[in-house]
Amino acid sequence: MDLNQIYTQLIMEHNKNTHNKRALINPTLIEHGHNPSCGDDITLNLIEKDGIIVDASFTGSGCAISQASTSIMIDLIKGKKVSEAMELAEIFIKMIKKEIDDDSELEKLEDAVAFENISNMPARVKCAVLPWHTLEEALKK
Amino acid sequence: MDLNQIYTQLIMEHNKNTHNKRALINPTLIEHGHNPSCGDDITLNLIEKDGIIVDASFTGSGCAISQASTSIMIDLIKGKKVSEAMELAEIFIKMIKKEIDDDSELEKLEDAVAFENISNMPARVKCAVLPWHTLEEALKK
Amino acid sequence: MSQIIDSKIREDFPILEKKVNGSRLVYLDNAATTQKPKCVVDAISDYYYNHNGNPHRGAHTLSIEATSLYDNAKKKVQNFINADSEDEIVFTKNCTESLNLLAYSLSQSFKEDDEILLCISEHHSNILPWQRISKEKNLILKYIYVNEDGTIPESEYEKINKNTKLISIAQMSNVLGTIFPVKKISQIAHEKGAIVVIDAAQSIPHMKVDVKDIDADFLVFSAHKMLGPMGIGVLYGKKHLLDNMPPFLLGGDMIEYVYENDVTFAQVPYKFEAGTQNVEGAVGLKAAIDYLEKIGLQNIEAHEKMLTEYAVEEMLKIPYIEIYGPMDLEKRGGIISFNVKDIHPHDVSTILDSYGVASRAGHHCCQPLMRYMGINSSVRISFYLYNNIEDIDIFIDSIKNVRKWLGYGS
Amino acid sequence: MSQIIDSKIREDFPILEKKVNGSRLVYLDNAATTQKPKCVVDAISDYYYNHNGNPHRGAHTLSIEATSLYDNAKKKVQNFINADSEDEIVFTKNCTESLNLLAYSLSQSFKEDDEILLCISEHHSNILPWQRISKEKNLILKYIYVNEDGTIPESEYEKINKNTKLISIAQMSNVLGTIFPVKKISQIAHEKGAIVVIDAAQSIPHMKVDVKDIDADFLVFSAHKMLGPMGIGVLYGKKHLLDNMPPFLLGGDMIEYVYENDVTFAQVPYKFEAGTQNVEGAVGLKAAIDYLEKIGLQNIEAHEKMLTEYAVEEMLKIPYIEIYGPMDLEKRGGIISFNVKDIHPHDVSTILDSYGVASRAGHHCCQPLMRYMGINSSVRISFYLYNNIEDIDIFIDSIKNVRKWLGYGS
Ligand SMILES: Cc1ncc(COP(=O)(O)O)c(C=O)c1O
Ligand SMILES: Cc1ncc(COP(=O)(O)O)c(C=O)c1O
Repeated sequence: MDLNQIYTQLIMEHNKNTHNKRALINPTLIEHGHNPSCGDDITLNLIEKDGIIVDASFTGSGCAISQASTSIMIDLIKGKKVSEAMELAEIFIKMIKKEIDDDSELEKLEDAVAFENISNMPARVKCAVLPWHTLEEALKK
Repeated sequence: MDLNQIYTQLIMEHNKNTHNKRALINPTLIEHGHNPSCGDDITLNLIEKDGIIVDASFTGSGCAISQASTSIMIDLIKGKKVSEAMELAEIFIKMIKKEIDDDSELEKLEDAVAFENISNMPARVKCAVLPWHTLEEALKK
Repeated sequence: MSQIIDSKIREDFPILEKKVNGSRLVYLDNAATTQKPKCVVDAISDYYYNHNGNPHRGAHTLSIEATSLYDNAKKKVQNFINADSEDEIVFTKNCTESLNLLAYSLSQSFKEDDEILLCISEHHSNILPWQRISKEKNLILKYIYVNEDGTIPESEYEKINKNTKLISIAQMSNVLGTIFPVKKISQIAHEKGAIVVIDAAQSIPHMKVDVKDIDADFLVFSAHKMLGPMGIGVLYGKKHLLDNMPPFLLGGDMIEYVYENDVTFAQVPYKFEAGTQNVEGAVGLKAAIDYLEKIGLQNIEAHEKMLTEYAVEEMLKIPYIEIYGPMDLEKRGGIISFNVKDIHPHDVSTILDSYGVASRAGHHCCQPLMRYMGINSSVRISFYLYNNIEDIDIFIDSIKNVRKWLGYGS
Repeated sequence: MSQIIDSKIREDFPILEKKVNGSRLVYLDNAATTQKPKCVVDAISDYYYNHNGNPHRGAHTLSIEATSLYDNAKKKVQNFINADSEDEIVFTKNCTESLNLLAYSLSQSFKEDDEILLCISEHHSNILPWQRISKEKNLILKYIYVNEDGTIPESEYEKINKNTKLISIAQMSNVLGTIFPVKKISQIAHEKGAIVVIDAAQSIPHMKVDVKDIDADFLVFSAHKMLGPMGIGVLYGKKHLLDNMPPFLLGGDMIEYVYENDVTFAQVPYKFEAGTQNVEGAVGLKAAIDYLEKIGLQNIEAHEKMLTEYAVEEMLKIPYIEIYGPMDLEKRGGIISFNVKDIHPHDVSTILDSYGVASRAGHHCCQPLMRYMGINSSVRISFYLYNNIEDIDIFIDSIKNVRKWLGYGS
């Protein structure tokens, strides 16, 4: 295990930077996600308009991995169509399961590719995947 | 384990000979004894008069060890005082536990000494001891 | 006589070298527990010397390794029985705990006068838990009775009716050796809307068992009867059924949130696995299944059938032996219960042991069956892949001496 | 610094040679599970290669040997905890099963409004079973709350009153490390007529526990936390109390007579041991106790105290570390829970692991305590006889790097 592959500059920045960690006025979708075993606990707020995610934020607490993953996800999905966001969630989860060979798929994840190596750390996979699962739950409704 | 020490002539004879395996008319004490795990199941009938065991018999079924031990015990206690029978039971049980050093104690058991080697066969100890435990229960009442 | 499984595999089982009372060990008590190949014991040492940690709770290397070994064992069991998902596999401490878990958890949704149906030949472990919930919930406990030859008469299947809530039956009887038609039973039961529990304790070590093929709702067994270590058992359940059952044992690792007076439970299968799990046992069970699959379940079944046929043939030549169970050998596995005229089973076992032959005597945890058959107890021999013709020959020679020891002419 | 236990004993534990992420394994997760000395693993192999059989049911040599090994293990445990008789020792699969057994069996005689008293620092395994019976039987579940420093304030003992039916408490907290005054607690409880259950999961591996001295009515623990194998736990109970309790798991080997609709149970302790028991586990536990006694419980306790003092001293020098539990080190054992400012415990554990240091992060199966303390989770390190000063030094060096990895100045 190489810590440098896990705690990358990007993940560290998103962990400390709180621009996405805030309340949202009049969210249209609120979804709670949690990993009871580690205590990661986030609430995802989304404003969806005409099939577009126009704004997003989160509150809650958790480890650096879960916090950064949530923040990076929010940067990524803001302004995207709901269907695109759903596709990204699918790609992200497949990436973690090492089920993606096609690099062009991965490129769609932009900064979220930073979590590719988390699959080498089974104990932390749940943390990285948490916001994406929460997003899926929110958008399914 | 030497089978010759277990299935001795004496034990074989008592197992097959049924002179003590019979009903008893007007017994003063009836006691049921059993080893659920092997299925040994005996009923001990005693006629006690003025502190003397004047007659005894048993019914039931079980392995050669339990049947012979019961028959030998009955031969031994018939005509003995209740207190003597109790003492014999104690000696027998101690013998099986290998707690007796004193040979003169053992002599009191007469034929029942035949079971001395059963202590080398932990799985069969219960069979040999069954009638004696049953006797103790009967006489305690 | 040519054997299906080469006796060379006996070298994988160090205990078979043991001398018992000066003689070659002839281990014919496999229905009680089986011997372990080196690979199982090695898997245990390897686990403790290289990977031991408390699984599911830690972010450190050993804990992660233990978790992955535990999860791999589940996957192995899943594939072995052809379950849909590893989430359908719950590890318990033995088949008995699996059955207790089922009776407790299922009974929460049973109602007065619901019927529970068992076979008269069930092991106590598959009777007592149902007896208890029947008393607690006023359920009706019924039994299917077998023929003289240990098979189920057609008419008994009529006991499966609309009120039958659950039927629990051993796929192979540990006394009669009968292999019951569980596929047919589960088909009839499902038509009537009953839940089907298969006790595979005696079957799964010796033949291919496919939960989809027999359509079992639940299947239970113990590792120690299939070359695996003691202290670990399995409960298979269809996912949607497990999902709706409350947990049995409560404690660490099976929860989501715990409050002073409340709790929410984790997902299946975790909600059924309270406290520190037996990773060693899981690892050992996986090694055992790997070994069984290497030899091949079909070969094991065929090998035991050959041994059974030979043994029965030889035993039938001895006039004072009475054999129980199906005489149509197609209907039975490698278990033979019998009695020797005039001799109590315990004496038979003791005398056999003096020749190195390990057999079992008693009620075999099947008192209701014994009572139904009108006997107190029996002697039982049971085979496994490492037994061979020589074992049977020694057994036959020894059994011929039994009556002499107790002073009966042979 | 001179050590009480010579680091030479580390050679008895092959896993300690393991390199984790290129570094020496520093195993500080002993409160979760402990590593095994060779003698324990050897005892397991020896059992399977020379004596394996199903105990208590057979008249053949292997079964008799297995029975005697199983019984010897009970005697060993009896002497280890100073119980009156081996019949007071019940083997279970882990501490969690022991507690579930107790809650189920004892609750049969509990009545509405009876009070059950726990400490807020209990492990989920010592909360959930009592929570369940409290709901089922309308009992009142109460908690003793601890001081900031993890000790029990005098006033809390007033919660033990005439309505208190049972108090169940861990002798050592697996989070705070606090050693609670169980002797005093059982004295007060017995004055009020309450039953006392001691969860010795964390204490008995590390200090001499004498059931007579502390006057425990019941005592429970797991082998895997005291060098023994996984899959075996202990329930000690005073004989007259066990005698009057109904069995928990039902099945083979715990009965006298079984009828189609009825059953009579065997004597204590057998009535609590259903199905094939884990002889391997019993043998391994015995070997573990032999080893612990050879080293000496007093030495183990002193050694861990030394390590704890040294570790706390060094940790206190690091300004961004917050330590929980008693700072009066006389009141605690070798468990230290803490947090690193700004850093989530899981990240701490992951980073420590990259230096070969095995720690634990999370709620440690003590969510009510965490909530009471106002934290989500913590990091925990915990010591055992094979840890040494070098382990602590490596831990301290590593913990100093944690904040840097996440971009915080040190
Ligand atoms: C205080 C305490 N009680 C009970 C348990 C439960 O032990 P087990 O998981 O072995 O059943 C533990 C260990 O996790 C513990 O620390
Ligand atoms: C048919 C059957 N069911 C259940 C059991 C119980 O298995 P265990 O004792 O491993 O729990 C046995 C074995 O004794 C058995 O033969």
